Amino acid sequence: MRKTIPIAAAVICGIVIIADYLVQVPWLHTAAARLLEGAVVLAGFALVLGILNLLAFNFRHIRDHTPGRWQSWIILISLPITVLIGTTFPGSGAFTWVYTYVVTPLMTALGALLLFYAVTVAVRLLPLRNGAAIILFASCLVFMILWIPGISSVSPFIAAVRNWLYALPVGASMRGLLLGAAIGAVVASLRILSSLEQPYTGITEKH
Amino acid sequence: MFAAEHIELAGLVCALFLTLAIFTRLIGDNKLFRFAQSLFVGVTSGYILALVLRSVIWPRILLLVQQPAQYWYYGLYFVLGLMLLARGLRKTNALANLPLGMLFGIGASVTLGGTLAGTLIPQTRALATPFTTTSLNTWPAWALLLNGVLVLVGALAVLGAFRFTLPSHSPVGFLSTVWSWLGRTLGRGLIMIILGALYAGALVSFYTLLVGRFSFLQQTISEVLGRLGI
Amino acid sequence: MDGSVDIQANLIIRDPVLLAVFCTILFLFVSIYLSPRRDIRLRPSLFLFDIPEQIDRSIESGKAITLDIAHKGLGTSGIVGAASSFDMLGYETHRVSRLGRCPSVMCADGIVAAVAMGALQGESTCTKPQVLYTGPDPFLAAANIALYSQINESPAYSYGQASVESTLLGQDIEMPGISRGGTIAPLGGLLLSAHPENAIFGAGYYMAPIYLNSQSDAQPRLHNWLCVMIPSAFIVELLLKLLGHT
Amino acid sequence: MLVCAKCSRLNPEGANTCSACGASLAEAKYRACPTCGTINSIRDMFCFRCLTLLPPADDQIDTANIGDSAADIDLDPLAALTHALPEAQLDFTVPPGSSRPPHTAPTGISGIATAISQISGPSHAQPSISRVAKILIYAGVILAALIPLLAHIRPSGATSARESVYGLLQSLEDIPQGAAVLVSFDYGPAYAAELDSLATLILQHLAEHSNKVLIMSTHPLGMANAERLFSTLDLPMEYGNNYLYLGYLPGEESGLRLLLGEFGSVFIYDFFKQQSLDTYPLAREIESLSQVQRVIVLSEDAVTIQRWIEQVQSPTHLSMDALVSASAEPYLTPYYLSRQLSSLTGGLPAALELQAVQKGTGLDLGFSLGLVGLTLLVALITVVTTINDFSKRHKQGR
Repeated sequence: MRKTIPIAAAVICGIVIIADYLVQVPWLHTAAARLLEGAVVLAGFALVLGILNLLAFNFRHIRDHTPGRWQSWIILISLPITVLIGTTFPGSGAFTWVYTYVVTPLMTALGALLLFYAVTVAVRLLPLRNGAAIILFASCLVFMILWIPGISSVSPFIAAVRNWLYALPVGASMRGLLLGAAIGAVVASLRILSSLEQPYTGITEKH
Repeated sequence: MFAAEHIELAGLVCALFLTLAIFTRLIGDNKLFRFAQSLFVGVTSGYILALVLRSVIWPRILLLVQQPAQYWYYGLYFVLGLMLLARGLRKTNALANLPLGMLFGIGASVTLGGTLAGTLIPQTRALATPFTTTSLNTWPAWALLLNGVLVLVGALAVLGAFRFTLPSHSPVGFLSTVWSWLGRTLGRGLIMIILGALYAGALVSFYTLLVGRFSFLQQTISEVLGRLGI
Repeated sequence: MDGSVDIQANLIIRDPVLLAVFCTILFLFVSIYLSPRRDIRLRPSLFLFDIPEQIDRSIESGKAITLDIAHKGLGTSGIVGAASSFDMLGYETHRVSRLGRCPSVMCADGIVAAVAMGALQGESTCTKPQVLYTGPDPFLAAANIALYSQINESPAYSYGQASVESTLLGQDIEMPGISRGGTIAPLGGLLLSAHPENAIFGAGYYMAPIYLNSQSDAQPRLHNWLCVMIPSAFIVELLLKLLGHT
Repeated sequence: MLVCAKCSRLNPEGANTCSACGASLAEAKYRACPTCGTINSIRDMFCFRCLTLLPPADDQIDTANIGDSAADIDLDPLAALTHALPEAQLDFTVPPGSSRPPHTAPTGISGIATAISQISGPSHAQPSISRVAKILIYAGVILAALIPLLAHIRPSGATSARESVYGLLQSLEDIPQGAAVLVSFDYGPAYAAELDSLATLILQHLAEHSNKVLIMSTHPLGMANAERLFSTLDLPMEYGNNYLYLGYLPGEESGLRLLLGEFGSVFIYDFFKQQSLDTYPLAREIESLSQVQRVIVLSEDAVTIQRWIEQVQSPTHLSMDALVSASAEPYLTPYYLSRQLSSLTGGLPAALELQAVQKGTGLDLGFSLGLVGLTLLVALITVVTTINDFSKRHKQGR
């Protein structure tokens, strides 16, 4: 029972929705829409579960007197306060204030830091003895030049080169990559739908 | 009570402080950065949770309470949602299998349908487009044809680079060997070219973010100083 | 919507091509999985062949074993991609639990986190749930992973879908031995440059489990068949279009 | 130092059997770098981390490991870049009795080349040199990012833009006057610097053509972003009549698939005032995606656009414009080439060119100069590191 019902649920839900992709039947469409809405609501609950997990994780750190637990205190204090502001005064200025002056600067600054690391990793990748890294960096430099705003004004030739590069080497190989990934996704989905793979019932494979 | 402009000034100072705190990471790991990081995790998780509670769960609770006959299925979702939350405790662990099974079935079928209809079929069909279109643009017919052949070969070569079995010794084995060889040579080279293009794009993207932050710092510092009358 | 309407009259095929392709794939899937086992020689992959060894060595060196599974997200998008991570998780849990330890798992997706929790709670040796939810945004995940590594012992080995943002930031935090499989593709370049040791992406991500569990030879066979279908479909499409035009 | 394949102990070069378990070392696949102790593949010539030349592998070991299967192992699409193995970063405990050789100074050609090449090495190995290189790179990046703030050069004359900009303009012109447009703000505040300018240009265009704009987001922070952007713009639009915040749509793929139904059942309340959607004239007029003429998605990552194409564009065949971060543009090119996207525009460079083209003026070259600076920096790193690499190889050859 512990396994049968969830597997049945997965297979039935899967068949209803995939059938809705293929054929148009009103009652099937309604059923699929109900299921999808259920998935949206459950995704919300999954977030709640995740946040509870995060709180428990940090709570454990404080209880266990782990070094660096002051960071857990900050999370444990700031998280409920933000939730409280957001749920009790949803349209208020306070919630907007939190977004504008706390969330935005922190996130944007973290984003801006990435450039430093992204440039630094170039150093690490280069000293590989094969030609692959050389191709990668040559291509990177060419594309960076093509990104410069107004570069097309310099010569119509550059605009033509840019179009060609995007249409052929990038377009073609990206298409190959996308097709490969799509095949992988199709095979993996079919395995889940046919219940060959059922991670939701707990660990199944013993090695 | 504080005046609105004081609150805004406090916000600007706070934003300035937090931005600089994050940037101290460049010098090295330090307490200020860790403080900012913890605050980021706390506040952003809280923000997203509040948003989900407010815009996904709460409206549906209201509908269920107001019109239970019409929206009975929301009740079902909430029961399933609570079962999902049971995953947090070891004893009630198995209850979550049902909603998870449902989610996996839905997720896999949505991915399957979407990938087939949106990527696999249209992208494969697009491989044939250059061979059958004559009035695409100003290109001459032979160039269009050559372009089509090159795109086809390129795409198949990259696909060949992702083969996971060794060619067998069957009659089709020869074709398979050729394909693998194409993947190993041309395919890998093309992968490196797109990785270079993606890397360049990411550098440009992150560069924009950094420039944006610098101009924010410039504007905010001058504004804060201006308001304080310095 | 009236449930009593005549189904026959209302049944409309949305897209004949989609239906035909789906039926072909389904036929291939069923016939391959029902056919007898065959010997499949897998292509040697340094990264994938080494996973068991990596795990053993991490345990020997006394480091925590950490899996970082699922990309950012608040929904069902990560599920199919994460399915391959679950095989890795099952494998690792089993291997580690022989030594009385428990792997740590980080997830950026609540649904995936719930599955991982169940998986770890099912193992008798895992006393505490070792799953950390890292939040639905890549930056949030990055900050969370960083905090985790600062508070806890540093993770030694990680596998899964990762966003470039969290990979780059994670790299700066100098997590020893962090090594990740790529996402389905985005920004593979950066991922690769951050962790050139063993980035896998594209189709490779979905194929990783077969290197751990050789029970199923059908998955690579189906994969190959679908690969072959693409040039075949191209030829069919070309013929149809040419015939239609002339 | 050879790593025993059986018990992972380190054994001196040239040993035939493992000193701990007695297994044959001909099976060994890895060895430790004499300088920094990093574990490298036995086939590597240089240490992955510190670039020290590794002692030549014993012939016997070479054949045993490479042999016929060498070509097969290289079949991995990324094997070319994956010489260094994951163990490289694990802290291998050196068995008692075999001590790590003393640290030897690197013998690079020039100071800076060595410094830069050493940057990724373990910080405890050469902290001072590594720091110098890091400081140089960071200083270069900061300098490049300051150029746009300091330099403002605007040449006279019209600018010519990349093709994608003209494509976007054409695509926008094709939207009928007064038609309904769904705009999705799928980016968080982190990417606001990049996508806000494009979003502003789009919204201004839609306001000028009196289009009806429905705004939604599949990113948790996207709606707040849209609200902030609207508050800074002074658009002649009235909430509820000309534009409406539908709200945040979770569930990603499932959510987008759900969008094919009626808006009212997906977004129960609007985001701004938390009122039922029926209370707004715009929502009563446009109830579902079938009444929308155009979908414009602004996204920070490529996968979101891919999802939109798969779940929304392919069943409805709606025209869809993608405005993405620069990092996502190459990834989405196939969709543009296959006409699944009406237009594909990436990053701030495109936004700057679009602005210049619309106004018919010259382009502010500050950002261009900064990007030139960054390109030069990357090129410099590439050249210096490659020269250093080659010189080491040359020395080894001698």
